[in-house]
Amino acid sequence: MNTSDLLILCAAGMLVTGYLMVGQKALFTTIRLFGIQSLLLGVVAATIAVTESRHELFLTAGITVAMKAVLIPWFLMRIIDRIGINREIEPFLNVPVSLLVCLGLTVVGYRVSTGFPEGAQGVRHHLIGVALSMLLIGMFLMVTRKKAITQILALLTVENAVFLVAVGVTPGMPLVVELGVAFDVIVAVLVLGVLVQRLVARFESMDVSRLSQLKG
Amino acid sequence: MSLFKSIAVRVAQGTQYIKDPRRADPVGFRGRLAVGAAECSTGCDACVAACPTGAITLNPVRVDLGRCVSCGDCVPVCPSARLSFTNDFRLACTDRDGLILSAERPAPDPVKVSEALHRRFGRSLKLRSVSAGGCSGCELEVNALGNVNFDIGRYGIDIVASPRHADGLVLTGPITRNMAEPLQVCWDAMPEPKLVIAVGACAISGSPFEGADTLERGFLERFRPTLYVPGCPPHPLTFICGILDLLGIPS
Amino acid sequence: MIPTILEGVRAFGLAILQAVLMLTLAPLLKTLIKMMKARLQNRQGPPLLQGYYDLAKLFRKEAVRSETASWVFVAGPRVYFAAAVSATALIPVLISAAPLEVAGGILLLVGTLALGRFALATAALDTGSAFGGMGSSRDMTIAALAEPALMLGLFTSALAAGTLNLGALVRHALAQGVTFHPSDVLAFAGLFIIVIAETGRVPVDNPATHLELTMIHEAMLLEYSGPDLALVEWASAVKELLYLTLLVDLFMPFGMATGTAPLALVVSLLAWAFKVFVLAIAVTATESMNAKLRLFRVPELVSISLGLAFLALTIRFL
Amino acid sequence: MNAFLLMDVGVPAAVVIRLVAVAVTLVLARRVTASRYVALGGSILASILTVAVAISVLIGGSSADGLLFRHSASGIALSYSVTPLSAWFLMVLGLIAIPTAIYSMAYFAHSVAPARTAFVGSAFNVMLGAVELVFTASDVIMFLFAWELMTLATATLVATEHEQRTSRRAAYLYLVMSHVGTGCLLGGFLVLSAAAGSASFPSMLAGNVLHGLTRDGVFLLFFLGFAVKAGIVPFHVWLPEAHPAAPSSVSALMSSVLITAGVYGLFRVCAFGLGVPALGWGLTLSALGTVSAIMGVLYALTQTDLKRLLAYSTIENAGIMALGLGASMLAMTDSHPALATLAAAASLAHVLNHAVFKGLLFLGAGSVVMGTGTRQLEQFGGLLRRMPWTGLFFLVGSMSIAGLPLLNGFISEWLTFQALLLGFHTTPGFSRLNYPLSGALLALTSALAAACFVKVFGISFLALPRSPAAAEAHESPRAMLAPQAFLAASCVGLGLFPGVVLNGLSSVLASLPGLQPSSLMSWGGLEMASPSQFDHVIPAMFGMALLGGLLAAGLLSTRTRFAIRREPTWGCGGELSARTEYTASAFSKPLVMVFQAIYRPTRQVETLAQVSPYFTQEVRYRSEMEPTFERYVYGPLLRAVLGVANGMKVLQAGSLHAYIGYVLALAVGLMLLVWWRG
Repeated sequence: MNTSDLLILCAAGMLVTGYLMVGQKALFTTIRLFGIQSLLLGVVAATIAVTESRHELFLTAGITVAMKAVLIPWFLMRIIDRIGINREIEPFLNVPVSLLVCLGLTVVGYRVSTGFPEGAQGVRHHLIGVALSMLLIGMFLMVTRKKAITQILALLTVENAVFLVAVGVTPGMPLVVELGVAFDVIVAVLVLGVLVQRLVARFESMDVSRLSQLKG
Repeated sequence: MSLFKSIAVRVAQGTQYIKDPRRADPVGFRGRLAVGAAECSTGCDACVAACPTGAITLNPVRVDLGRCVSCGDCVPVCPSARLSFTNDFRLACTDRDGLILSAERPAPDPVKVSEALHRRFGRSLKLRSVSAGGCSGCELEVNALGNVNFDIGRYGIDIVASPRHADGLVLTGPITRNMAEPLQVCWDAMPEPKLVIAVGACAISGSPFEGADTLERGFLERFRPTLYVPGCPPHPLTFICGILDLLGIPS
Repeated sequence: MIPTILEGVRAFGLAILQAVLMLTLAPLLKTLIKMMKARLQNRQGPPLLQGYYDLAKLFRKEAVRSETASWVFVAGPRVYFAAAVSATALIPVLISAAPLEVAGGILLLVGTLALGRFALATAALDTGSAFGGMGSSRDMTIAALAEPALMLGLFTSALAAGTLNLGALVRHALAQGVTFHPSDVLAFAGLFIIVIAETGRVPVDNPATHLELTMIHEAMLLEYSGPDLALVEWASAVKELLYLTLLVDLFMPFGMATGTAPLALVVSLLAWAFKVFVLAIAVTATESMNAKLRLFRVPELVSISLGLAFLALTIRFL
Repeated sequence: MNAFLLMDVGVPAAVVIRLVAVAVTLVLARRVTASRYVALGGSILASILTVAVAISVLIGGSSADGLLFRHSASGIALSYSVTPLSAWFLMVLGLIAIPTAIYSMAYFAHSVAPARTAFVGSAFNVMLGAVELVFTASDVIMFLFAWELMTLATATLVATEHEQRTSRRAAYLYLVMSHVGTGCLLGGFLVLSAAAGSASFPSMLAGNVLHGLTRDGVFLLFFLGFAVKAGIVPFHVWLPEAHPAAPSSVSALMSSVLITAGVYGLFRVCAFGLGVPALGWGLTLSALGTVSAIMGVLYALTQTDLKRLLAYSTIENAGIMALGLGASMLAMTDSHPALATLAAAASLAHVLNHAVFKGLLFLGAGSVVMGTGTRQLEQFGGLLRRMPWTGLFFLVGSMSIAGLPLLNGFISEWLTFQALLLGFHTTPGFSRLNYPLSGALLALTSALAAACFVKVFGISFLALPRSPAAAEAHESPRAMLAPQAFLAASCVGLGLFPGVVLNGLSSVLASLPGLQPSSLMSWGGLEMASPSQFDHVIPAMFGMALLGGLLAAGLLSTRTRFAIRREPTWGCGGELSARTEYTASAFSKPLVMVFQAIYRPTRQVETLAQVSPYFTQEVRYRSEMEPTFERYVYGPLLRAVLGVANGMKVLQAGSLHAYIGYVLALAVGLMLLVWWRG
């Protein structure tokens, strides 16, 4: 199998991890899935770095893996350990239904991706398609899940999707921006992590829908 | 990820099953009750008095493993210290009288291989366990047969879910009145050829409950067990070695 | 095209040979998985030939049947066995042509397995035991849930090859040489889940359970003994081998012989054995690393596989 | 008599025979047996005639036309025309009607009150005659006349046991919905004939009459009208009420043949009468077809009333027919004649297959109801011992309806799958995605049907009798078994020799516009193949393999030296009784739980304990499904209609002057209109 197949495969793999995150209720597994997803993203970046000899992408891949596949999962798992909540108790939609919805979102994503100018077929078509689908699925995840951790993961999924397009389709962005983005992500996760802990301290649960009680 | 973790665990634990049950040495296991050669002081019946299940009879001193519940009360009371426990666990026997030990006959005679049984079940034996009013002691040990330590499955011996699938009936407990009929039903439900294995003192003799009118031990008169596994409860090794010897399975 | 007499005879000859091959190797596969599982649990596990020993013993034993059972109870295992065995004639194993491929393709294969299931599930209701009813109800439920995903997964591969006939499908794949399309991975993942479900493995069903209330497939067999039981056990083993072979045919047919040259056959036998072995390892890993799902969590699993199959279809054809 | 004579006088002769039979029956009404034999004998004779005509048309390929009756004064002529399409439906009708009539000879004697025999017998004839006329009518007037006649005859048969409230209600519901449907048809035909300037089908249904939005509107009217008869969801609510209420043999006819009147209409008018279908039409049909299939089987699964269950499964099969037709229409829209032909063939083949196995199952249900005196699955059990033959035939029917290979259910399922997959294969662009989706749903449907009929057969015929009624059940007389045997045999025959059916179809398909059967399939007697080597099946050949497997199993299982021993069922040492058996509702419980979003089951469990809550004396459990459509579709509709009616009351003042005033106002209004126009 050649590199384009590898790319498509990794992209599809990212999408599958997205599905599984929707299908999962155990937070630990969800985090692991996210780790795999980021790992695949790193592979994509590295592959492109090799094929198109854009060596700065190696750094990107390195950062991605280091942070999203290792650092952030570790941090989130630590939070879960501390607050001792490991299940998405009641999502707004039950799993089969939300998976079917995700199928619909995938179709939409692909449909849209055919409309893009840069190569509506081949690798890029799939990269864009996957990215858009993941974008939608991530948002869907944010909408339907209540636990703050899941929300963080959903946000990161969306971020991955954007990154996928940035790496795979655009000629690539300057290193500074990437570092900035990476830093933002870290900060975001940290902030949300703290938020989660406050939330648990305040409401003995990390159900985000409880936040509505905060309004004066 | 979990894959690697579990493999790591697996490696860390190493192999735990007992390589050769026949040569195992269960330290501290209260097994066979040995009868010493010394003379009894005249008129002493301390051990008989002490024994709760009437497993000991005098002149000469005989111990019936089929009754003995290994409580150990007889050992200290004997003035001439004739009785002592060893950790010998190969006590299974094919006939009831073989379980009666004395100074002349220190150990039950080893189970002899039955050719017919070897041909039929030597490579595959499925057991159905029936607890006929047992206290769950023996049942627990029967359960333990399948665990990581004893792993009886490696000899093609398994406990199965339905008597229709079974070749042998593992009988535990003294057979109370209410369990007599279900026991019979289970036996009838098993396809020929089949055998009974009596496990534990209660199953073999009714031991502490012997002669109680709440028991109905007619079943054992009708069908003689092929193997007696004494003990209260028996050590899984006793069971395994008994079966292996009976079916002539190398370990 | 109706085959001529000669072709017909040849086809049936091949079918018999292939059926015999599958029948011979199926118990081995079952025991192999059992053994690898035992090894993962720090146990030694049964000897590799245990499957054969058990079958041999069961065939020599008496058949005890329920008083309340009718001829349906007797017919059940036989039809189940016949369905599994004749289904083997519809898939290519060593040669890149299914012996009876003129007789039908994927749809017939699925239909035949459904026939076997129907027979066994009906027979299980015949004894009037609650366990039988429970098993048959659950088995039909899970089969019904698995059907759409199974079909979708099969269709993805079939439509890629432009035929529903497994023989033609494999030949198409071989002719193309080692091609790879990302959708294959997804379709494979989807179908693998279904195979797990259809062959009654953890996390859907637990083949080693002793507790009637947790049984699905086993609960239907509780009443069978001796030869009847042997037939069902053997047929289930064949069915499992069949499913794994199906996965091999659809996704990794490489090394399969195109003719009946002895050397090619040997190579293809080795290749097939190796690939099935790899899949068996995958099954073992799945069984050892997952806990059995509650019955009502199974739909989630199945819907995931449906999603995978659908995604494969999308990636492949859009 | 030779073919030409047959072609010329066949249909009128049949009609005459039926009329005579009805007349004689009513004359002999007092002499029950005689009237029964006359009615059913006449019906058999007529059916034989029509089947003969149908077959000769199918072979000849040219239609047999003629005039039934001409009123010279008004110039109204009732003409008939047996086109190949009508011939197909006629043949199916006869194929079921003849065995059913034979069956009824014994069945009516037993389970129709003597006083009503003559009435039921003549209604039986009228209904069949009406359906025949529906299939053969070639002008609007005759079609609508026959259509109404059919409805009325059926309604009377549904209300046979009119002292029961449920029967009356069922008949009423059926009448109301059919008339709404007929209203739609009337509207459609009015527009169509007005545009065509003629009332005869050939000119009306030439396909070039209407265009644009009117065409869509007319399609919608016709679709509504025919869908009601065909029992397509959401117009199905009358079906599960009406079919069970009628005597079983009549239910068999209704379920297997009457709904095909609706399907015939869909074919004749909606698909091939209005020109090349628009995209929306095909989508509507296939979507609603899929929904009907799923809904039908899901509701069938939970029924505990045998005949109701069969009725729901009829809805499922009607859905499958609609799905095939829809696929065919879609194919015609993007002009894939070969594909369209395949799909149409699938649908037509399913018409035949469904008629055969559903007829068989309903006749079997009739025998069971006659033998036990109840329709409740939970009351049956162990019937196989008491009614061995009925059981055997019922098993064949169940396996066939479950779409298992070597039986005819598999054939049409196979064809439908071919159509859907080829549809995906050949259709470009994004819209192709609906094919695999409906394919997956079809797979789900057939699997659920298998589960459903495992339940039906297992619960009613196997294990221990659940009630004294079942324990004293008695087998039906030969006259009732023979027809079932015939139908069961044709299930197997059609399953083994699918080519025969498809050959019979080829002339039908040739006669339909927009199809090209030549490029259809290479099919002989034994095999079926879809275009371009897509797939190919020879059931008989596989049957041999299956036999080989059975043989091997037999040989293997005789190697034990022990005789077979009978023992009580293993119940963990406990007593086995009918109360420990798995019940029908228990069987379908898991699926109810899985699909509870659709069923919305409500369940109440109350435990009665006296000593302590842990030692319960008695547990009462009741669970029921929410009648979704009745509640959420028809409830509001009904309320709306009643509301409007109430509003209209104002106009109905009750005084003569007011009414005359209305007339006056109307007249004035009309005149003003004329004045303003002129």
